[in-house]
Amino acid sequence: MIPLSHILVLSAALFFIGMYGLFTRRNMITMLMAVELILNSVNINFVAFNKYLYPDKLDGIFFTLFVITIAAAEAAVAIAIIINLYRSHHSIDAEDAGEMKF
Amino acid sequence: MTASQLVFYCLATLLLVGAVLAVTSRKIFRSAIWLLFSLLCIAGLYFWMELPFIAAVQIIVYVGGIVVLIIFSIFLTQQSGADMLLPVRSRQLFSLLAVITGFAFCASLLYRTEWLPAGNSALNTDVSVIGEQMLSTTHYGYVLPFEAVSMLLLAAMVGCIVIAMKTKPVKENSAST
Amino acid sequence: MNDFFLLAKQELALVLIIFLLLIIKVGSKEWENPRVLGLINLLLLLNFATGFIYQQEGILFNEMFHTSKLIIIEKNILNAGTLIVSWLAFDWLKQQQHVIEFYVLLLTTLLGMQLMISAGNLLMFYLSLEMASIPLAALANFDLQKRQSAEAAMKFIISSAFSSGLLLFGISFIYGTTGTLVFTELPQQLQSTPLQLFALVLVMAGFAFKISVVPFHLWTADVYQGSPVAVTAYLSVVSKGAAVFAFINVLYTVLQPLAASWYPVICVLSVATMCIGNLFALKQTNIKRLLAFSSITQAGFILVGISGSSQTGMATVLYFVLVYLFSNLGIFTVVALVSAHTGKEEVADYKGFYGTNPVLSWVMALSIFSLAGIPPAAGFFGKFFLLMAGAGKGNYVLVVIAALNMIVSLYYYLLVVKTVFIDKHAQAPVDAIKVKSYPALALIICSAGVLTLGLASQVYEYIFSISQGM
Amino acid sequence: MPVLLLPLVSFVLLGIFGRRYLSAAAGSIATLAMLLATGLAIYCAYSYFDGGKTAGIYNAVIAFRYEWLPFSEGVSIQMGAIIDPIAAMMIVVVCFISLMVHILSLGYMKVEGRLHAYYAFLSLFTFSMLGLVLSTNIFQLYIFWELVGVSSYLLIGFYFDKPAAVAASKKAFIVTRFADLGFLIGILLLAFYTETLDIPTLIERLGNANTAWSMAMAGAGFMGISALSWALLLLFAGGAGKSAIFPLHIWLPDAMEGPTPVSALIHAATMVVAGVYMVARFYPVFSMDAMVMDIIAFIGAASALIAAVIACTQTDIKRVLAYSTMSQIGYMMFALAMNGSNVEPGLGFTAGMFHLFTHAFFKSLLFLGAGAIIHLVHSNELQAMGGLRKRMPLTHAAFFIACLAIAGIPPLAGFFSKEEILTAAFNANRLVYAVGLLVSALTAFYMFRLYFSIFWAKEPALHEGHQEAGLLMKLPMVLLSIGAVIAGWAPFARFVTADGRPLQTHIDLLLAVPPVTLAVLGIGLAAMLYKKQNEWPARLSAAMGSLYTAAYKKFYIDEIYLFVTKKILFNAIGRPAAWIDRHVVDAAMNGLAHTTSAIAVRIRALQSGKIQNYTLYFFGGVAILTVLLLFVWK
Amino acid sequence: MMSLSLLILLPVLTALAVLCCRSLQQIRAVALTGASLQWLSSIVLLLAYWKERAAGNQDAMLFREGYVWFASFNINYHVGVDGMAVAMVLLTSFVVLAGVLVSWHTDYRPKEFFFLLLFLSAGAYGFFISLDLFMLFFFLELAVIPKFLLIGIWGSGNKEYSAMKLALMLMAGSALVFTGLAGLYFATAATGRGPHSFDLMDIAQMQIPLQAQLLFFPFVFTGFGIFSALFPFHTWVPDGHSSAPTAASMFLAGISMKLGGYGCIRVATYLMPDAAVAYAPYIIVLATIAIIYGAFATMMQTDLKYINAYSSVSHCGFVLLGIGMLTNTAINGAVMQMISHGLMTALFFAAIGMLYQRTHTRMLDKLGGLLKITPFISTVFVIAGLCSLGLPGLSGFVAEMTVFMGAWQNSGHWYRLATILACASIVVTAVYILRAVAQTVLGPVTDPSYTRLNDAAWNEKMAAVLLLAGILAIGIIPFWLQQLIAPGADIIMQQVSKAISIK
Repeated sequence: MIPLSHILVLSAALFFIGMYGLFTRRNMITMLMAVELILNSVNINFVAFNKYLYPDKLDGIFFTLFVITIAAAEAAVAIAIIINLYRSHHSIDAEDAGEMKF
Repeated sequence: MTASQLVFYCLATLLLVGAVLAVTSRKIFRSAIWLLFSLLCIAGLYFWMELPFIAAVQIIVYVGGIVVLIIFSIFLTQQSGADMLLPVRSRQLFSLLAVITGFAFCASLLYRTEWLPAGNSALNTDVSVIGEQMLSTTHYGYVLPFEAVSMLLLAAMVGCIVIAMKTKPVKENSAST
Repeated sequence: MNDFFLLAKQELALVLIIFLLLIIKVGSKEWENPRVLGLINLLLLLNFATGFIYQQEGILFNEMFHTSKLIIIEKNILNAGTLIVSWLAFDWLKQQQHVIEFYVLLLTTLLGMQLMISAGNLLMFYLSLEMASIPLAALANFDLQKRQSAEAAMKFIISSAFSSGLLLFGISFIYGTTGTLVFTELPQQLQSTPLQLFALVLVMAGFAFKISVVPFHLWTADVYQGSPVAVTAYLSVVSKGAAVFAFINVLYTVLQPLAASWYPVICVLSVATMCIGNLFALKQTNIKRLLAFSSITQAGFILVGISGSSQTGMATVLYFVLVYLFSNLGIFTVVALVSAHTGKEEVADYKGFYGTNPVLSWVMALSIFSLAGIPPAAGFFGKFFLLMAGAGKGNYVLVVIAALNMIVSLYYYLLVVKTVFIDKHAQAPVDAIKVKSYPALALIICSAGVLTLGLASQVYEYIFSISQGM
Repeated sequence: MPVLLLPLVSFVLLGIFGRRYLSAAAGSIATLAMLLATGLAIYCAYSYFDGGKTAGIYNAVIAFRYEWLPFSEGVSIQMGAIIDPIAAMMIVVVCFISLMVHILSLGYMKVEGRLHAYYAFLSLFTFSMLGLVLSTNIFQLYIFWELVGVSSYLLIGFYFDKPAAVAASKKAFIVTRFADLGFLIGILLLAFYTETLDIPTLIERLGNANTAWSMAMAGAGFMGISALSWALLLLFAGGAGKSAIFPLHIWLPDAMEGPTPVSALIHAATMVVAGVYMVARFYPVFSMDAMVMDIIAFIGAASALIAAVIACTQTDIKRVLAYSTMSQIGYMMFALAMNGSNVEPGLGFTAGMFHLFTHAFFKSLLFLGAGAIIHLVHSNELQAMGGLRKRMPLTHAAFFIACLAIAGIPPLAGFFSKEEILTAAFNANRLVYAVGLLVSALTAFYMFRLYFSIFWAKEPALHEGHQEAGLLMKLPMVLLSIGAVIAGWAPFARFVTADGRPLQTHIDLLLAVPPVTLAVLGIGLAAMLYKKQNEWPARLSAAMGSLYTAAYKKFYIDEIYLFVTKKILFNAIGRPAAWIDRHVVDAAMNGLAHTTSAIAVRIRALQSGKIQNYTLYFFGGVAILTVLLLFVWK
Repeated sequence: MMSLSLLILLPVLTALAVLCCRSLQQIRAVALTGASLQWLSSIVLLLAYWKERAAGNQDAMLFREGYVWFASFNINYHVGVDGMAVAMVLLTSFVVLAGVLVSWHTDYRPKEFFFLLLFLSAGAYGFFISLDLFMLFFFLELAVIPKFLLIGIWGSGNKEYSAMKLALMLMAGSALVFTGLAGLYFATAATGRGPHSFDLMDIAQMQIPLQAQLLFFPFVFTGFGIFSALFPFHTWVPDGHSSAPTAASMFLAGISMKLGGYGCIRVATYLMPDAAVAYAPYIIVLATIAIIYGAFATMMQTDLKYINAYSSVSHCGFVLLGIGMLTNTAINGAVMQMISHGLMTALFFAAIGMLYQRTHTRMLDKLGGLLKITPFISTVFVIAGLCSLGLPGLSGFVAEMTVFMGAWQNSGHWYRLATILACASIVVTAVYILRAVAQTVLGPVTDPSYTRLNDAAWNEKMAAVLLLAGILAIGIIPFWLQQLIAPGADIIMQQVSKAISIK
């Protein structure tokens, strides 16, 4: 059996990869993709905890289900916003959307 | 190394490779495909953990929904298959530093943590069980979050439509799909 | 289950309103904006009124939802805020195409906030938090033609997603180390292990994001500036207030075992927030952006109160949010009116404002004084009590820093007052604005609130009587 | 009591209603009030000297006393009136001279504007001077002391559109104020040790070296000088300021910018002797401290000499008189200090007071005369005068009498008092005596230099239209001339003595010879030099060289003062203080604001507008908090 | 029986009434009526106070009224007066009435002007009669912002800078006061009503732990000190005063600075006597510096308002010196100096304002010879100056002498030095006052256009006479004021002497 910590480290790795993507990708859609990676890593966590440590209840499983749903909603709204932004800015480069500052 | 372990490590490797490629590839389409690939790997992971329902949801929602959405939006916003712009150098540096130390810290923390003793009972993940609990108001019932999430989805949809609606002159729109 | 309808009355009312709005949207094409708005304001008033019936404690849905007098008051404050925002945005909304959608989104976030305050479970908490954020991003984008609005929405949704990612990461560790998501069970399982502390930081960061605490505040100014005034007002008052309520509830109950750990964090965050917020506010020229930083600073003060960890702490925080709501919305009413009538949002545009709009100027001044903590405005009492709550813990360094920050904040508040009352406009100042119906109501209510909430001690005393410490 | 009140009422009346309603009648009202006051004062003095004696001693009578401002247990300011021989003498002098000046002013000031203010100030001055004289309480003394100062200020600056007058009034006030500082601190010292401010009590407690208070005060010390000496020296400094004793005299010559009647009243006869009066008032205490007495004697003598020397060189008639006043006051001052072992104790005191009394008459007469002359020639300079004896015979006569009196020629008033002083000095301190003799000679010289320069020198020119002033100006001169002649015959020592017991005095002929001889010599010299216009004065002054220049320049004391005030106070302290306030203290406050503002600008980069930076900072915040929580605060 | 709340209510109601007025005449009438009523009621208060005292009422505070306000903090609405407070109330009413009279011809936004002025007076009254520290603080802060607006809107010169500086520095003062009060609050023992207390009379009965006193006294004292121009936090004074409109200057220097002094006595010294004893040397040093340095700085000023402002720094130094000296007489003197300086400086500012209004300059070198043209104003100016330099018969002398006498009762060498230096300042005062007087009202007329100027109008005369009456009432018959203040000072000194005897 794989120890729990390996799965957790895997998810942590995924989390930080997602974070790296979020920090560095200039294209907003790819930033969104990075966010999805982050959320997925958390899902892995929940599932793993539930499976390994607390199998008597389904808390983690349900949490995962709701996170997935919310991720979908979030992605939808984010994409709508990005599309709208593209209309006004003609670019989805995050560097270009920095009019408001200081 | 058992087969199960082998499968896990293979999946893990593929997942990480896919994820890294997804966040580093210069071509946006490839990036999306690598994301799809990693998400599938995660679904595989769920299968590996004997949670087929979650895996199914993962595939349906992510692969069938979100990634498709993303690809659509790429079509909408990307003129050509040109390379994406390189990240700002300094930020890339800092990010790398942050991410690596963060990961190292997190991993060491996780390794050092002593977890509570595992429960004995096996995880029951029948769809029926999940479904029943999802709509139950009694013990371990999740009807309230379920309703809440449905309101959220509704609002999100309304929001999406208002925002993404292309033309202004169309005054009334079937907002409540 | 019998009292389900009564305990969750505020949420149910909101859901009903949302559906009613959707039905109107689908069913009718002829409704004019003012008519719709009239109906909506009436409904919101009714919704607000529901908060005053059947103030009982109770638990629903297997501890996913719990309520008490305190929570009902908190929700009432949020409802009142939403109502006033709805009034003050009247002139702007009249010109909009998507009024009903606006309200659907707005009320969904309100519903999310109410569920968040009532949440008794981390899942429910997370869910309602998202519910309170995602539609807000859409709302931020509601000025569809404005570039800044889109940018604001983008910044908000990405920050929000990132923050919820971190929050979730934290929650997952809490779940992993405790095995439960239920608030009432969590305290027994929290033992300050390193992982739990890490999780604590992540969870607090999530809250801090919503309250816009430094260094998690960076989205605030941009989003406030880019969003429509109504949304900015809503963000700065209702959304922030809800997060504060949820935060203090969680800190004082669920995270109580970790108090020794979060107390210094709160102090550090508080100092950073006050100082940075003030420093940034000093140089702002856009009134909404200025108010954004001012609201950041106010969040710092709120943290001082939270650090009090006592019944006084909770009562003062609630009270302060209430006061802050009236004060801030007072300014926003004026800003919204000016913005809706002239589209001007720079501080410099307000030069000579007093000459043309004396009443609006006085309301604005009054609200600003309240924000700055100048008597007899209620803000004075709010600030005084907050800092007293902080001082009750014996941390006078924090109190001194807070007190000094009040001076800095006074500077930029007075700059606004100076612009309005003293400066002369080079060309033409803003024309006299005819204030009618709902915005007028908002002005009256806000001014009355600012003037009476402090002097009439009953409000605070009531809040104190239903608050509880750690 | 009414003596005090009448001038006060007059002041209030004129001060408030003067401008609108009473400007025409101002002079009459004030003079009438003064006339009544003088009558009352004489009556008061008469009845006091007539019936105030118990067991052969004139005891102080306290007419009334009110609590005015209590400070602490036992220490309080009381307002009251004390009558004892010196006070009785002084009220008569003050009232009489004041009346004379009032009368003179009726004529002299006829053409001036703002007469109501003038008379109001005169009344205020008289009131304050009387209050000063009658003080029962050392603080009351100080209060009226200050009031006298301010009325002097107001009167000197009466011609307020003349910059010189304004500057002079300012100078007078500030110099005396500076001296008053000493007075004040002296009072504080005395009050602290004796726990009283009441003058009789104070004298009772300190007039005897064996009381607990005396011993405490003599025991405590600072810089090797006992507290008592400090206190007395400081009091004396206050007196010196008001009485224009060297080196605090510099205001007096300038004060001559005021109207001449005012100079006669304040700067010749009354206010300037306040210092002498004050020392006399505390004579029992002063006499306890030999060192202080010596200092007073030497300073008094020095002042008398220096002033006399300067007076010989001045060309402004009023300034000569001013220096003469200063010289005479120095005389009085050192007289007070003459209580050596082989002299009857208190002779110096009596002599000093006597000289004060006589001096008041002839000096005010001189000023009145000078006033009449200036009124006629419209100039203060000796050059503009000369040969006036025919044009103003009465003035000429009066002036001559006064000069003789001041020169100490028997049998005029000055002779007797000066004689007494020199007798006391001869027995107490030969050095001072020598100075006294010298000054006596110099006095005779410069007074007659003045006299001859004014009334002789040139040939009388009758054709000019102006004639001597009217009756209102002549009357006081006549009255004062009579005073100057007969005042010396008053049996002064029977009434005014240090301890209230009559003192037997006699003119020691042997001792009277030298001063009179010297005076006559001085007169002769003056007559030789100045009776006719000739070369001698110029040659003489050339021969004296630098001494003459130094004396003419008043020994450069003004310049020293100017240096101290302008260079040190203004430039070395005031300017830096003002500069520091703006550029250091205030700049520090502003700097705080600027620093804040500068920081605000610096950290703007945080809010870069780039969403990815925001997330990075967000993560940084989490990292910092984690480090703090997990590692630092462990 | 006298209802003290009336003192707060009257100005507030008047201010609101002013807002409802329609015409300029109405505004003036209402403001004047209100200010006169305040004045009358303060006189009535004085009489009632005397009556009570004569009837043998020995309570520390008279006319007390108390209502629970914020029960959970044990904050009460609690007012009451002793002689000291009565004196301060009197001062306020005099200055406010004079201020209203002087501002009679304000025609730029008169409604707002009088509203703010009256509002300000409400703050001052409230501060002086509060017996609850929260209330006290409330009223202290209440009085800050109206000043900002008064200076900013109706001021002259670099008004915005000055207004901002004043507001911020005063706010800094009140921030410090707040910190001190909060600390004091938590150091108090439980009373019957709550775990801690804000009540002045209650706290006075308690023994605040020494540690707490030592920690919080500097906050409270410095905080109030800033209001009272404590060196080196006095820099708002010159700028603020010089830019303010006449009535605001009068109020600022006449009353506002007294809030600080009163607070230093009533709160800092009274409630934390041990710390007051411990910190007395520092206070004395700062006060002496303020006196001397202020006086010398004044000497170099060329703007009349700056002269008076800097001289206020110097004069308020006497107040702080009196407090630092901690003797009965000195405290008495400090309060008297507050009253005296309040009246005198208000008169001075009024006179300067009148001159400025006519000549449009306040620079010494541009003025001159005004005594001939505007005799009334010039005379008032001279009298104010003479009062400032401590002429007997006017109030300044009485107050300064009392301070000196009180200060001299401390016999240490350094105390002596401080006292002598303070005494020496009266010479410097004479220098700058006479300089100002000489250059302004005396001398030849510098500008021919001045000859057409009018003398004071009736309102200005009334204002001046009112203040003059106050100055003379103290200057000529000071014992009533001394007797009014002394019992209050005694009570404070009892606390202090307890502290000294414990040591």
